Amino acid sequence: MPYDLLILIVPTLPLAGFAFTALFGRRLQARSGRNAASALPIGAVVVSWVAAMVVAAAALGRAEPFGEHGHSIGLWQWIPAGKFVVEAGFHVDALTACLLIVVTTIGMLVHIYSIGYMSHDPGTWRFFAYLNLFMFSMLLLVLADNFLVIFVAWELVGLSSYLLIGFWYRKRSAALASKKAFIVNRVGDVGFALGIMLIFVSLGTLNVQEVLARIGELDQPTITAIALLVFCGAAGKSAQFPLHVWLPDAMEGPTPVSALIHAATMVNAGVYLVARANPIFGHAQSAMVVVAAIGIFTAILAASIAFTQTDIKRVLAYSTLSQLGYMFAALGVGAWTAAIFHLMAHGFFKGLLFLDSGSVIHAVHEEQDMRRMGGLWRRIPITYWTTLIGSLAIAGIPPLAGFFSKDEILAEAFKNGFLVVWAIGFVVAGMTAFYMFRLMGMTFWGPSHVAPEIEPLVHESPPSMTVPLVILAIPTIFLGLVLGLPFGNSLIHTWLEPVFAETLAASGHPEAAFSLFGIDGALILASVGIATVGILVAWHFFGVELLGLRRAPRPEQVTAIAEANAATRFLYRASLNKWWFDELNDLLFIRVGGRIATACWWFDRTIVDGTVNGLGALARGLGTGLRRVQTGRVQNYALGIAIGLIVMAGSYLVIVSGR
Amino acid sequence: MAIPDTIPFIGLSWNDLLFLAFAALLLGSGLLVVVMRDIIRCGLAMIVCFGALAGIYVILGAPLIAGAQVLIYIGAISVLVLFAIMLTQTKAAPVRLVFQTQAVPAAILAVILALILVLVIGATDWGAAAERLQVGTAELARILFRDFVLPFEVVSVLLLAAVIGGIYLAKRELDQGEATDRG
Amino acid sequence: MTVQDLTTIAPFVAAVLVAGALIVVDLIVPGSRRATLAISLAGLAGVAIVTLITGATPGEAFGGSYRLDALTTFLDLLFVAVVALTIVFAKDYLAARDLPLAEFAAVLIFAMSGALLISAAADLLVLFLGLELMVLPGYLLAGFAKRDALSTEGAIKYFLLGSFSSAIFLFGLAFIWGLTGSTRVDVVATELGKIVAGTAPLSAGLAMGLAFLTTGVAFKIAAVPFHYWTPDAYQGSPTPVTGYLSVGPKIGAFALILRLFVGALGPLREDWLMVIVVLATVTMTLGNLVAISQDNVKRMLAYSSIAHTGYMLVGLAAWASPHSSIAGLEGLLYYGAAYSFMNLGAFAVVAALQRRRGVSSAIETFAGLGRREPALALLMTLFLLSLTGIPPTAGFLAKAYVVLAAVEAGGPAGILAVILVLNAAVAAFYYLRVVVYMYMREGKDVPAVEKSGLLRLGLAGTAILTVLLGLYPGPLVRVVEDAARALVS
Amino acid sequence: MINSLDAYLILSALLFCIGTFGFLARRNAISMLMSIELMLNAVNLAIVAFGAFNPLLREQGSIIALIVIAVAAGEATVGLAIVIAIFRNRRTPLVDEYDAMRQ
Amino acid sequence: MIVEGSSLPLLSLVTFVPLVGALIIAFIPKGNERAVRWTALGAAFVSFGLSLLMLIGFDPLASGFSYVERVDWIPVFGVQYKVGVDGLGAVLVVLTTTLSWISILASFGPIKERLKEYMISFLILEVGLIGVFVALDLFLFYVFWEVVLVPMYLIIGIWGGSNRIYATIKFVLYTLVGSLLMLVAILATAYTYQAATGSWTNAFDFESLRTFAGTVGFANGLQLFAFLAFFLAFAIKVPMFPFHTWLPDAHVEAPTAGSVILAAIMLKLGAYGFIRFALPLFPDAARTFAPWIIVLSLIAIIYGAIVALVQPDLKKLIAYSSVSHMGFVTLGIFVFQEQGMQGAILQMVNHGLITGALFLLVGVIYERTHDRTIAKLGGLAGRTPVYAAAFGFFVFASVGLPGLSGFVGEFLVLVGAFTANPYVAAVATSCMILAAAYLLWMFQRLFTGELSEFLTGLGGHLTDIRPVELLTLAPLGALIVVFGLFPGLILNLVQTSVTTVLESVQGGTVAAFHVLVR
Repeated sequence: MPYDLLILIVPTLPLAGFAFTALFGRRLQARSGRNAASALPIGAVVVSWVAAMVVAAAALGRAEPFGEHGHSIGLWQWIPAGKFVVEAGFHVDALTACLLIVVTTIGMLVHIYSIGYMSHDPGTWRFFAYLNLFMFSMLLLVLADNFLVIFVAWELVGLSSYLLIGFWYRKRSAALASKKAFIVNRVGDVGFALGIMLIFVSLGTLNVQEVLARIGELDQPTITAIALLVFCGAAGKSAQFPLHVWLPDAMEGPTPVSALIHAATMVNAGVYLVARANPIFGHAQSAMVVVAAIGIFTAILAASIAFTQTDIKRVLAYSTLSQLGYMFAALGVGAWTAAIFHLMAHGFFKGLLFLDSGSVIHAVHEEQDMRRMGGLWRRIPITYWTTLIGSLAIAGIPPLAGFFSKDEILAEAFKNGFLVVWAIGFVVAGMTAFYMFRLMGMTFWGPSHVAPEIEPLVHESPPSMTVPLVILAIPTIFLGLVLGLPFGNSLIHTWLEPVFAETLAASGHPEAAFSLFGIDGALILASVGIATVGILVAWHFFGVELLGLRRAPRPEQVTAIAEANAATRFLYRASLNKWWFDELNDLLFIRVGGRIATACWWFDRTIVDGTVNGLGALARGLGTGLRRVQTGRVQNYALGIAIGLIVMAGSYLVIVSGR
Repeated sequence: MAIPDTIPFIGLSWNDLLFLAFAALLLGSGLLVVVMRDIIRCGLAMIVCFGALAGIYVILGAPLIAGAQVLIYIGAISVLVLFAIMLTQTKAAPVRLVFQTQAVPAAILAVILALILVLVIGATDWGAAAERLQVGTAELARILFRDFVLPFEVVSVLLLAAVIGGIYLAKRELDQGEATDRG
Repeated sequence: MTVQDLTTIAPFVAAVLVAGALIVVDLIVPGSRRATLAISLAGLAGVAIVTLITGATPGEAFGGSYRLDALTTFLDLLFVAVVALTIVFAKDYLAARDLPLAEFAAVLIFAMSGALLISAAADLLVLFLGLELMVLPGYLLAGFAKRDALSTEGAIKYFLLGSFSSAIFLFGLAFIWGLTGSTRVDVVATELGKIVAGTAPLSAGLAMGLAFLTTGVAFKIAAVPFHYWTPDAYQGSPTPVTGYLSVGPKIGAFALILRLFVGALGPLREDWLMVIVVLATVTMTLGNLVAISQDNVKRMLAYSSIAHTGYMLVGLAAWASPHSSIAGLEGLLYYGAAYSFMNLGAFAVVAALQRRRGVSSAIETFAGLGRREPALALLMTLFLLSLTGIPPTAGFLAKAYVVLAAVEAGGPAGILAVILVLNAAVAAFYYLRVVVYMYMREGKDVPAVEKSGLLRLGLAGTAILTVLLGLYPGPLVRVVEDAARALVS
Repeated sequence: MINSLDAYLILSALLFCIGTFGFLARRNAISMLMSIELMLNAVNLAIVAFGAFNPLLREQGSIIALIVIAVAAGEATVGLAIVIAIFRNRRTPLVDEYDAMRQ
Repeated sequence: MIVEGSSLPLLSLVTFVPLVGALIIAFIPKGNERAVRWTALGAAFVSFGLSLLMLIGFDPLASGFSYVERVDWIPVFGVQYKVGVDGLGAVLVVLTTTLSWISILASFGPIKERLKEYMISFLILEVGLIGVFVALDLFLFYVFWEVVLVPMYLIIGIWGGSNRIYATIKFVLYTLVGSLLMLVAILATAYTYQAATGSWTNAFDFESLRTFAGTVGFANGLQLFAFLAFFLAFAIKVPMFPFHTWLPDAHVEAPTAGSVILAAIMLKLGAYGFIRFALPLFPDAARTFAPWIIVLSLIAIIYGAIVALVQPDLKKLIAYSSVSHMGFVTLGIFVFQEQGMQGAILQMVNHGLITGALFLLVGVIYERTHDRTIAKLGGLAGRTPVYAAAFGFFVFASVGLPGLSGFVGEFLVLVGAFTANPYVAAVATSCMILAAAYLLWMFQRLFTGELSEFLTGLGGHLTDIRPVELLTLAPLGALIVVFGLFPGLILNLVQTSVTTVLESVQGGTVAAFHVLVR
């Protein structure tokens, strides 16, 4: 019972914070300053974090009432429409707990970080209100035990994401990006919604536990359809190809938002959903293949784009895409636990990296172009070191978090026979290391390209920003060690075992124990090796001034390689232009779609309405024509009458003769 | 000298001859009424026409009607019409002023109507007696005042109404002048 | 002629006496509008009372040529009401133009006496005489503003064409009479029944007679294509006369149709049904279509009255259908009553506006009326809505009644029902156009017209009836039921 | 053949058509009025003829004809009054010039 | 008068209190505008209060109708004044009374010309609207149906925009064409009943007719004709593609409150008519035509949204969005599934609340700018933040954001559609994207970016939303949240109605649709 209350507190406090701040924050800020306005939302999130930690600890510890399979609490009957009954309720198990940890921790840190980051913005209250709304939505998403409630949360995170991306509403690009994010997400949501309908129509319930328990009753095509439709939603939220286009644009939002939503939490929702629905996917192997394929394709696609981007946040955004691709690949190959492991690890280190980038941007006065940075490592040391830690982690250098999770994914892919997935993943690992250190090189090392007027003003961020960086660096370093060890019986496996056990058993690919030796060892060596190669290549081209080791950047060599031949030229252009997806979408939806809409409107006015008006005009025309008969001359009238008489006589004769 | 029952050579009875003569006169003068230019002559032709009709009524054995025809039509209506003609115009009008532009279609229509009527009359069994019948005046009066009292009274009301209204309309007002509300 | 004869035709006699009294009084005290008004209204009240009293004992008179039944009483009361309202609405209008009220009222009441005769006629000759007695004064009334070029022009057109049609009608009567051997309606019906039953031949002459009769009657009710006189006569006539012409002679002619086509020619209804169906269709449709493009309200109402003729004919068709519906006749009668009041009301508003000389009935006159004359505008809106057939007005119920009958009858009448409602929608356009001018356009700033108490009373009466016949139709429905039953029994 | 109802009726029909033609073709109001009188006379001829040949209608025919004559007189009165009234306004008896109202 | 259950003719009071108000206003002397305003609001509020009383006493589990009152009207034809409500009627009556007083309140500021006539029109309009929802006699229903027309005609025509006359005449004519044919159908139905039972008694009585339809059933020919006639009338009112073009014009020209009532209540008349009359009385015809109506609904949903995308005028955009949203309602009705119909009813209410609020919001900006061209407005968020927030709230409600009421209705409709045919549901669901696209695009153009030149030119006139204006929106917003979280409040009320209607038409449609698709 106390846990029930705690569980309730977790999402409710942010909601209350949102409601209060949305209604009164403006006045409060005007009267008592921005700290007063942000105190409540931050406090709400902190308390929520505490509660979540307690709950998570209990759930992971399998304390009563959670046990192995988690604990459900019902709230109220949301929709009572005949057979269609939706009970709003929460369910907490190990998977939920893992997500709770990531969401509340990063969420809280981002809130704190934002105090400093948003200290110059007049809309602080609004920002915190939105953040709280997001926290509520995300927590609802992970807690909900009904697919429709999940869908609610799904859309609500979309809404908060929309609000936060478009936070600087005066910026046209921000407004466009927010709209794009929402709409692209909705594309995925359509699939998800249809999936939910199919679930209901097939099983008559939407309760997650019931559905997962009874999914086996259905026939194969239906399950596959459900799985693919649900994955459709997941792909939208987690920005998988071809719905990945919104995420890079979403970087128009304030950087804490990017860290929280577009790196650490919301974009993981898709991964969470698929993991949550693992029995469905477990029964639909063909859908799993699709998931794996899309995931790994996104991974390499995004990585290839990240190669050439110059906006620091965009590089990170593509990196996020790429890592999410990894996670889906993991889900697809049946590496469920590894996917969640990577989710958590990525949440922390990517959150860290984004906050770092925010700190950098802050330092160089809202400049995001890496070509106008360089040599910052001395000026903003805390940021620099934490970024370095994050980069090493994402590159998969042991013993940082990324190493454990990523290597586990690759290994599982290899061992489960998805060799292509492994091969691509392997390449992407190297690419990841390369573009991350390209980022490091351009930003922190090498000569400074900071605009001269800003140069003297570059400064380290205030403690409210740096403290979260340091805090986040801790799990980035130690998470892997804690959760990923000991090999063969790691903590994360122990935690999540009940969640995935049945699916794994059914799929025939039990998650093999990971060990340091044999094939596993070889794979570890290989991936660490490729990561190192990636780092070295980046080092070679983009210069390093680390611990006295100096190496000048060589942009001319980059250009030379890019222009080397048609193939490289094409690849370079493709990377630079993000494989022209924006152009394609622009063509399809703005130009062609716009034409269609305009044509429809024309049709509406000219044909549909034209018919209506035409009938009116016809009546008028007939009337005007017929009134000509009225000549005003009485003999004409008489003639008409006489004609009428003759016609009448004729008619009667015909009628009578017909008798 | 006895007049033969039938006209020699032609075989018509005298009555028939009379009928034909009156019929010719009737139609001829009728036509003149509608085709002559001078409207006064038209009026005179109308009197002839009415007279011819009275003759036919006599042949038909309805002398009372013939009398009424002479008295009312020739005595009253025609005179009225002639007065009206005098009042409204003095000289004959040229053809284009006499006839409508639609005179030709009018003629065609009239002919069609006539054809239809003639054919219909010929095709219809009117349930008539072969010989025409004579109606005595006394009998007529009896019927008039037995079965047709109401119509008889109504006619008087009708004439009264027509006269009152007619007088009002035709009466010349002191303050002459155009006044119109344009509808 | 017996005393009983006289008491039975008492309404007619009373009407003639009133008219006569008017003339006599006018001779004694010339030009006294007050006296004229008092006598005519009191006289009409008397006629109404007499009608009610005699109506209590139905019977026949003059050897069966006059038949007093529920239909007679209903129609007579309607005619009296119409004429009384016409006089009420005409008083100020005539006074403003120095036109004599006495002659007007006398002629009008003579016309009414003709209508009274029609409603009771059981004899073809009486029918014809009633008709002539009704329309001859009508010609005079149309030209009553004799110094007004339009009035006299309308009058002569009306007269010439009316006489033409009378001659045609009379020719038809002669044929029917010659073939059936009687002028008595019941005898004619019996004889025709024999023909239908096959015991007597159905001749071409009969068809010709029907054609001439139908043409003549169609002219009087202003059915297309015999309607040409209507717009000109209506536009030209002094507005109160137009109101009367659009109602009195039309209802009178429908009474004639009931007595002649339903009563005498009823057995042949299979033959004339299709003609009526076609007439109804083209009448509704053409009336409405042409009304759309009219810019003069009187002329527009003229065309609208043509359309209403078509609607009423639908009731007749419903009765004449193979699956005969007596509701058709009831609907026709109900329609007649509803139409009388709403149409008179509409013309009364026009007349009230034209009280000041020189005010035309062009639609621009109505611009901004909602601001200038809120009461008149509201009433006009009511009448127009009723003419459109929007509930809860008399016009709606009347249409519904006719449509119900048509639906009941099915077949061609059922199709007529659909045509009718589509026409009603078209009609909404031009009726509402007037409302548009009244409320949605700004007009010239003209001082408000004087409205006498009498006018107010008359308008209130028509308005109340227009609403009442829509909201509380029960009593009148019973009356028309009785009337229709009396007709066909 | 000649001395039969048909003959009289045909005569009546022809007169009626002559009247009709006159009514349709003449421009002068009084001419039109005269045409109408012709038509009414034609009808009367038919009525009298029916009375003369049909035993059933023997008595009625004449009376109806009489009444019709009276009605025609009334009509003529009214018509001429209107003609005179309009002539005062318009100074022309030509009906087709009375077209102030149309359409 | 026979009043079942209680001695108080509650429904008649709810219906005719506004009429009393209108009569009182008619006698308020000229110039006393305060009195006119408050009398109108008072009358609407009394009616609202009474309707709440009605709702409180309503038993959702009662079968048949509650608060029935019956008086003979035209006994000869069995026409009665008979009113009563079931759950569906009760919900819509309360929706009407709610939006009526809100609309009247919202008219306080903008209407300055001919206030008296305006308020009278508005109250009569309310009478007609409530009457339609309570009438249980087909004839009475038709009378109320038409009564609605006139005041709305005047409201658009007198207090409307520049092209108001065209719009209002189009509105009336369009509606009349449909409704008059419905009259023929009503009469034909009643006559058929009379012919079958031999008596006019109860021939127009809805309950008797429904029983007749359920037991004996109307002949096929009549069903087809009558259903088509009813369909035309209702489809025009809804409005369904391709009978929708009067709506954008009417909306654009109508004054704010007129648009509100038009969108919120008037469009519901058609959908209500389908559920109440067309389906139970002519079930066979309904099944026959259902596939085609579903197709039309789908076209309306998608096409309306697409056309809404490119509308330059704010009100037109919302009007087309109404076409799209109402497509969901008709879709929900004609899939003949429990969820579908419940969703449709919920969607009716939601659309009423949301679109009503959106029109109120448009009115707010129009009052300040006298322009509704989206292109000329821009960057409002900075100048009018509260307004922007309110607008945003309702825009997202309209987008169908879960948690707000719009979502539940839409989703239930989709579930119903999915049960009937997944492909239908798939097409309809794709509208989620389009709705987001046109609404968010509109929102973006209106509120984001720098303040537009046109708005800058207005200077101080461009003030943020006033408390009074917020007051009109607040109840709508609150209801949207409440119904979003507790849709059961409505769903439980209408459950019985839906079950009853569905029992009469159940079966057939799915198969029929498959035939069509093939």
